[in-house]
Amino acid sequence: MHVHERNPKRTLITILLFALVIVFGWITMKKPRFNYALTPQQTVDMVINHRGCFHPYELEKVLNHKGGDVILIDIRNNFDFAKGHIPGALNITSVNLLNEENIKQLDEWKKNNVKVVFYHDDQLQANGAWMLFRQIGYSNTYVLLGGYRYFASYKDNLKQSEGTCLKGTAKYDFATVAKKSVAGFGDVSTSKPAKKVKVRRKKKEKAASGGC
Amino acid sequence: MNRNYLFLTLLMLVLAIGTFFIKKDDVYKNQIKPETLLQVITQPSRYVTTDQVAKRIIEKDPTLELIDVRLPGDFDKFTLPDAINVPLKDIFTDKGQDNLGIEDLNVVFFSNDDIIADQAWVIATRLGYKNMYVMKGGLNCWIETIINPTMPPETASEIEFEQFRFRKAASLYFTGGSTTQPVSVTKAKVKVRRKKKEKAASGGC
Amino acid sequence: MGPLIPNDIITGDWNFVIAILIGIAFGFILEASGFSSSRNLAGVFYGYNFVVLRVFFTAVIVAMVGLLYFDYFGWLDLSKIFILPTFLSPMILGGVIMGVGFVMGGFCPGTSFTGIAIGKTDALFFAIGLFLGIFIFGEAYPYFANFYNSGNMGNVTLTDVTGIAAPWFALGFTVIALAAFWVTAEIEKKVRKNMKEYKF
Amino acid sequence: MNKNNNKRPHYLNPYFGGVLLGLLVIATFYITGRGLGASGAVKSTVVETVETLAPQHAESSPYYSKYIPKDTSPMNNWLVFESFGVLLGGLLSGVIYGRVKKFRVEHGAHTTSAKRLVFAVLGGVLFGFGSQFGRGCTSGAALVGSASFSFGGVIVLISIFGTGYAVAYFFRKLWI
Repeated sequence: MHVHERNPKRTLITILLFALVIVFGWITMKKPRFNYALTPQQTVDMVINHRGCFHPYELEKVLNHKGGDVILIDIRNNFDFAKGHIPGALNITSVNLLNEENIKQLDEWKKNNVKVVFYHDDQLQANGAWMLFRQIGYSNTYVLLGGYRYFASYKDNLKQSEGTCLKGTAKYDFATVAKKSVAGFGDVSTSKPAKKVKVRRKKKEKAASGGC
Repeated sequence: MNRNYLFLTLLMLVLAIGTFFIKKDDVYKNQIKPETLLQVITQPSRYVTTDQVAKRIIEKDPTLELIDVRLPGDFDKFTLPDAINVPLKDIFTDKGQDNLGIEDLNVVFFSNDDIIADQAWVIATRLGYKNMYVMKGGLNCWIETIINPTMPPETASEIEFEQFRFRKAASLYFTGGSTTQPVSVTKAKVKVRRKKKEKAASGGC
Repeated sequence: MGPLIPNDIITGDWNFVIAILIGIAFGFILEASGFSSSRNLAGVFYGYNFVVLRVFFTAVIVAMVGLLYFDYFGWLDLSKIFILPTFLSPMILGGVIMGVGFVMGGFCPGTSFTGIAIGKTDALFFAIGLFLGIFIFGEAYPYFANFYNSGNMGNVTLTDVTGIAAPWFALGFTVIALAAFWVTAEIEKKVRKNMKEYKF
Repeated sequence: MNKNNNKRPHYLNPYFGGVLLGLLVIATFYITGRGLGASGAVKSTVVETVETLAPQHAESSPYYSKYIPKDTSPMNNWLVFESFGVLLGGLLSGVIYGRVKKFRVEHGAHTTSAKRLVFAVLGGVLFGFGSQFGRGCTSGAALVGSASFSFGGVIVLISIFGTGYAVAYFFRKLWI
C-alpha cells in the first residue's frame, strides 16, 4: 500500500469535525412548538364526517350539571364576552389561544379527557380556531354549532336544535330559484362549462439555475 | 489495514443511518407553521361578500377564480358563472392543488353556506397557498341578496337603496335578463363603484 | 438561510469571485488526490488504482448525508438548489458515450484541466478533443434535436421518481460505497503485484 | 511495497480528498445553490469561438443560440470562472507537491506517446459529445447530480462507469 493511504488520520479528523457540526446543528436547532398531528387527508375526513361538532342541545346538560367534563371557551374579544356569554364559559380571545399558559391549560384538559368547546358569534368564526387545534393534535376540541347567536336566541329551548342547525345545507333549490324571476332566461347560471384554467403547478421560488 | 479505516467506516454508517431520524414531511413542503395559521385564521379579511363577488363577475375580472367546493352533483345543477368544481375532499390532491396558487389569480371558495368553503380555505392555507377568499354566506346568501334581493324599508339609508339597485340589476344580469335592460345594469354599476369597498357589505347573512 | 446567493444574503456581484475560489478548491482537491494523471484515473477500470472510486464515492456520500442534515437544520433549503433535469434516454446514451470516452481518453473534463495545469500534454489534447466534440455536437444538433429533448422528466429527484424517501438513498449509497472501498482495496493489492512498472 | 514507492510524489489520502470534495459540494450548494461543473465551460468556449468566427451561423444555429446571452459574452458564465479556478487550483497543488514540469505525455507501458495523444483526442471528442446528451460530465452530472439526489445524475453516473467497465477490456493495451 502506498504511504499516503496507510493512515487516514486527517480523514478521520475531518469526518469527526463534520459529525460535530451536525451534532451542534442538532442541538441548537429550534424545535417547532407545534407539529401537525393530522395530515390534510385526515383533516378533510374529520370535517366531512362532522366529527368534533358540539350541538346546542348538548349545552343543556352542561348548563345543568355545571362544568363536569366539558369546558366552554368563548374565543371572542373580552368586550363581546362582557356583553353576554354562555354561563360558565371562559374567555380566551382567539389570537391568544397559542399563548404559553393557555396551551398549558389545554394540555391539562387534554390529559384529563375534558371536552373543550370553542364558540364565537357563529360557527363560521370559531371554525378556524377549532380546525387548527384539531390539526395540531388536540382531539378533545369541539366547535359549537350555531355559535353564541343561536344560543342567545334559543337558550330556553335548546332541545329543538336537534338536527336543525347544521350548516352546510342548501336552503333553496338553487337551480330553480335562480332562474324563476325572469322570463327569457338564458343559460348563464345553469350549464356553463367550467372555465379553462391554466394548469400550472406552483413554481419553485427562485431556484438556482446551473449545471454544466 | 489501519484501524482508523474501521472507525471511518463505522462513523460514516452512523451518519447515514442518522438521516432516518430527521425525516421530514416531504409531501407538503410549503406547509405553514401552526402559529402562522392561527394568525391568518383569526383575520376576517378572508371573507368577501356576495355583492363583491357579483360585482367582480359582472366586470369580468380576469383575476377572479371561483371554486365551488360542493359535490359534483350539486355543481352540475347550479353554480356561479365560470366556477370550477373542487369538492372539499379533493382540495389537497394534485388535481385540487392544480387550481390553487396560480399567479395573479384570487381564489374565492364558496359552498351552500360558508362553513365548508371556510374549511377548504383553512386546509389550503395550511398547505401554503395564498390569495384565497371565502364568499360569506355562500350560495344561500347569493340567492337571498343577489338573485332575490329584498327591498329595504322606506327608512333605510341611501347606501342601502343603492345596494338594492345594484342587486336588482345584478339579479337581472345573472338570471339572463341583462340583454333586455343593459342601461340599468351600467347605471347601477357606476353607482356602486363610487362606494368604497370597506363601506359596502352592510346587508345580509 | 442558505443557499446564500439565491436568497440574496450575498449579492450576485460576488458570484464570479466565489466561482473562482470554489474552482481553486475544486482544482486543488482533484490534483492533490492524483486526478491529474490519466493512468491513475484509468486504473479504476483495470483494478490497479481505485482512487477515482474512492474520491468520487466518498464525496457523493458525504455530500448526500450532509445535504440532508443541513436541510433539516434549516441551513440550506434543498427545494431551492438546482436539481439536474432528467432526460432519460439521452442521458443514458450520453453516459455510454462518455464512458467510452473516459476509457479512451483517460480523463474527464474537470481532471483534464488540472492535468493541463501541471503540464500533461495528453490532458491538453483531451481538452482539445472536448472542444471538438462539443463543436461537432453543436453543428450536428439539428439531426438529433428531437432525441436530445426526448424523455424530459423535469428537475426530478430520486424521491420524486421512486417515491422512496431520500434517507434510504443516502444509506444505500453509503453502504454500497463503504463495501466497495473494502473490496477494491483487496483487488488493488492483488492486481498491483503484477504491475512492477507502474509507480503510485 | 518497495521503498521506491514512498519517495514518489505525494498525494492526499483518497478518502481525505473525497471528504474534502464532498464538503466542497455542500459549500457550493450552500453559497450558490448550484453545483460544480466542467464541461459547461468548454461549451461556453465553443459558443464564444463560433460566435466570434461566424456570428450569423451561431445566431441561426438552434443549439448555439440557446447559450448566447443577450447582453454579455457566452464566456461571462459561472462555470467558465469556476473552470479557470480549477486550472489555478491544479497549478497550486502541483507546485506544492512538486508535480509541475514541462509538458510531457503519460502513457501505459505498451503504447507510444503518439498513440496516447490520438486516443486522448478521440476520448475528448466522445466525452464532449456525450456530455451534451448527458447534460453534464462526471463532475456536473454524475458527482453533483447524484449528491443532490437528482435522478438524472444517478443515471449518468451508472451509465458512465457501467460503460467504462464494459469496454475497458478493448482498450487495455493503452493502460496496462
